[in-house]
Amino acid sequence: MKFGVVVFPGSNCDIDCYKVLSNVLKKDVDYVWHDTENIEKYDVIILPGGFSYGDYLRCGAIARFSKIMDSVVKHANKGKLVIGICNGFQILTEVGLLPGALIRNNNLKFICKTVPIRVENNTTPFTLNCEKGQVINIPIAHGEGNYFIDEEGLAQLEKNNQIVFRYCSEEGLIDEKSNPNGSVKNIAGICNKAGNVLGMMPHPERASELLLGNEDGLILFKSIIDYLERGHFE
Amino acid sequence: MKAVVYVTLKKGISDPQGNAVKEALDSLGYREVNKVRIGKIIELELEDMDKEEAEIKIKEMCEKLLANTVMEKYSFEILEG
Amino acid sequence: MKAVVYVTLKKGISDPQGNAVKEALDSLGYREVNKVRIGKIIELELEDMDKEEAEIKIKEMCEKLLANTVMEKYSFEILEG
Amino acid sequence: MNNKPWESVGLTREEYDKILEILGREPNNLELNMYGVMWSEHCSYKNSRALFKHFPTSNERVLQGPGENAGIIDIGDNKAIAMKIESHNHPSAVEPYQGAATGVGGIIRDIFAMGARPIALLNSLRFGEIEDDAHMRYLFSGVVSGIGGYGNCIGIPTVGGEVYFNKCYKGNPLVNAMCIGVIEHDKIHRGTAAGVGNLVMYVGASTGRDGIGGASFASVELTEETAVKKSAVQVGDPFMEKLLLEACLELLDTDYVVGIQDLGAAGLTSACSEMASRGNSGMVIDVSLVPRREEGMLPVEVMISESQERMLLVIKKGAEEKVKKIFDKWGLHSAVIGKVTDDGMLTIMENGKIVGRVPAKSLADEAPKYYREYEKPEYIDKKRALSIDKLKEVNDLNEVLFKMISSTNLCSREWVYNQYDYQVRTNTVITPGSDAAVIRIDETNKAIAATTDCNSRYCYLNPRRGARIAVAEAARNIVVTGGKPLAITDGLNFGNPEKPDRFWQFRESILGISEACRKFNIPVVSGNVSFYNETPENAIYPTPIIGMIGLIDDLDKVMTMEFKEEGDIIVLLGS
Ligand SMILES: Nc1ncnc2c1ncn2[C@@H]1O[C@H](COP(=O)(O)OP(=O)(O)O)[C@@H](O)[C@H]1O
Repeated sequence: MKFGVVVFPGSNCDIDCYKVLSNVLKKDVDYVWHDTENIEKYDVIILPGGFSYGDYLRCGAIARFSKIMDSVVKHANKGKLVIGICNGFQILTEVGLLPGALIRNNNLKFICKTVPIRVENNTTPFTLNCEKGQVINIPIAHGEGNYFIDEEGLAQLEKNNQIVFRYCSEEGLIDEKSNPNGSVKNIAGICNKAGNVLGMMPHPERASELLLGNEDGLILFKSIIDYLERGHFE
Repeated sequence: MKAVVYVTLKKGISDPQGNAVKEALDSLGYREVNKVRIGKIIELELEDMDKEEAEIKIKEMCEKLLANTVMEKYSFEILEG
Repeated sequence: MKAVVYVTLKKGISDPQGNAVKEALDSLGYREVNKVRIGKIIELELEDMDKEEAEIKIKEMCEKLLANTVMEKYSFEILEG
Repeated sequence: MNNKPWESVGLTREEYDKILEILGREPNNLELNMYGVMWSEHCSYKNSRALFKHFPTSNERVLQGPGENAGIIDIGDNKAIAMKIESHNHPSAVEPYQGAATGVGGIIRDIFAMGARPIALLNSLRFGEIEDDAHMRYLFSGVVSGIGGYGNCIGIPTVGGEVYFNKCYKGNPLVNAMCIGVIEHDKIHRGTAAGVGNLVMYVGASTGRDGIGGASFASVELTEETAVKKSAVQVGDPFMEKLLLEACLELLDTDYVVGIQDLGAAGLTSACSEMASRGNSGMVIDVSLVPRREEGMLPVEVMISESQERMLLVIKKGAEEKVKKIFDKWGLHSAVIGKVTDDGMLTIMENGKIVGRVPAKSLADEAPKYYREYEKPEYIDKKRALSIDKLKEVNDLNEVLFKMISSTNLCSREWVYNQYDYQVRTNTVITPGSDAAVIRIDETNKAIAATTDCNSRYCYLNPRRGARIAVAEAARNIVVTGGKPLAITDGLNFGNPEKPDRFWQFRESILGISEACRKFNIPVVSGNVSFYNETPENAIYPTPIIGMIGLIDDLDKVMTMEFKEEGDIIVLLGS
């Protein structure tokens, strides 16, 4: 089982993902430079958070043209796993692996804080250890995490069970008050139709050590590991 | 030659930045402003080429990179000279 | 009535965003682009008023809020109707 | 040239005479401008240097004291911490977002120029009252987004700081940024030019006309007139800086580099002369080889431009291709622009023709040093005459409590620090909102506590005691996290030093810091002075900001402030 964390110019959370996988979970993980074309040896590709290419123009708009992205698209189309966190999510929407777009937070400010999110779909490889409806606390840190999709697109997402996480209250209520950034329907993370590509704004890698306050995020990484070890769902 | 590309949010997409500017104008006493929308203006300096060719190229650049047509629309002008 | 304000960086002020887009266009093969500068376009919807009055008001808004003239310059157009 | 050439570059007649003496001739325009920027208060510390001797600057842990890009202090395990604070007050007053952002950018470069990886940022901010002042709110929110904008993008957590509001900062907000980096003992680099024939290399962003005169802008009072001196305001490019940071650290892992320095205040003039001066060498550079972004720039413009995100390197002869390869990998421009000589001169050429030539040391080290007059201000005795007995007894303590906790100076700072990414790189053990931030040091079981503190009202009423209190407060904030205070970097923000009452405040504050530091055995390893923080109406309160770090030897010993369990005993310590 091998993880690849892609490093774009301007990636910041590459090292954070790497540390969780190698130091905390003792897994085999590499940094993969953005101009790499052959990524066949990886089971999971992680597009980490940060500000690829400065996030100039639009977040992820320039990174999606990196050499590696063609291979990431192929990797995804083969059914292998891709997870985009924060900036990685933005890149996945720009490259078209996930629908919708991420726009400026509705309060126009960068927001860094830990928020509760509710697991809406526990049948993806990324969430199979979660209960449906489970609330986990995961930090967000973004200026442009306001998920937008038109009504038709939203209907598709709902129909195909593609909404994986939504911002909620501590008790798990989905309401306006617990929506930190204005996302449509409190959406915090979605997957593609096939379920093998996940994009999420919250940072599970920041919630993976008790020393740093919280390890709710580990459940995602452990789900992936269990999924790969078994090769299928239970 | 020069070209100017205008990228603005599609109708119906909320524009928090525009709203914030409207509020600010309001509090400065400019009550006569009803709505504000904010977009981008991208000025390109290009090698001289045929105008039609330029149009094709710039349209391509917009579709590929300069605008995200999920939420933005674009238009452009080519200024010769 | 409507007005459109264009706010761009003054000459000589570096434009990291424009540079990044230029590099990106380059690597997409658009070598014919020599320079990119990015600014803002601000669309205002206003109560109808005298054009001259509108000009004075908009100029004021630009000076006070819409542009920081330390590093930006502005221009605007008033579109009647 | 006009008949008072010194005026155009902000020097005095006497200073000009000194230049004549050094050169034995009239300086040309380029040379005169180089002296003008290097001998400005901002670069030369001509009004403050004489007092620095009071600071304790060494102990068994200090690996680098004041005088370099940053101070360095040992934390064991072959690791050390680089730290420095820097002000960006005037630029932030005219363009809050970019002013603050470029301030953060500058201090980060100071840290990685030593070879250290920046691991945390802090900041200390002062504004006028914001309740009824839209402009002040604009400055405040612009500065906060600017600090966040730069730090978040470059991926260095902003873990702490302070914000206070007082009308004395109305015309003169303070924006001080502090950066902490971690470095291995054998990887420490310095800004020095040595080895005749070694090459001078320029890397990073290209040079433009922006930022010309920044150093002198920081060395005058802020008036309507200076506010429009727009060239001193620039747009920061955190993305470029991130690339520069990664590329420089990769390069500093090799043995190609002899010296490295960021291009900050006074740009190439300062970096070239300081590096040559520290290396007891000389340097010749050709301005036509410097990457530019504007056409028709004169040698003088290239030499004093303060364009952001640039570094100067001295590398071993023959290594240029290998060095270039590293920068190419990160998509950065690099160019050999000159070489090291042994003649002690800084020689500037344009297309191979000499256009300026002055002793490097005269620019970097031989600026005049002033012992300013000082005199206790009149207000002090008046203010101190206040008698506590005359104050009205309050009846409703609840009301007072609510009033206090809802005041801008005591309310929660969440609005500020939630805009800063304080967790990136997953080492922030104690996040903002506590007394001091705590950052884990990778590959060790240790952590660093960090804080900035200063109560300028105390300093206004009694600068010496106020400064001591600031040091003590910082030390307490470190101690309560489980840390042992290690070192400070001081950000000294004052009014016009040429006025004796202001200089008295400055001198007293330095003495106060020094006394407290000696008492606690905490050395001052770096710092910054910002004078002329005044408008025609008023000067700021003396504001000597103390940035302090402490060491926590064992991660298990980190302590947080909240009450833990019902039944725990509460003890009040101290008097
Ligand atoms: N108040 C101070 N206390 C101690 N050292 C100081 C103080 N002010 C400046 N220094 C030291 O003087 C040197 C020059 O500072 P400065 O000009 O701010 O650095 P830079 O070259 O990065 O702008 C630095 O080494 C700095 O640490």
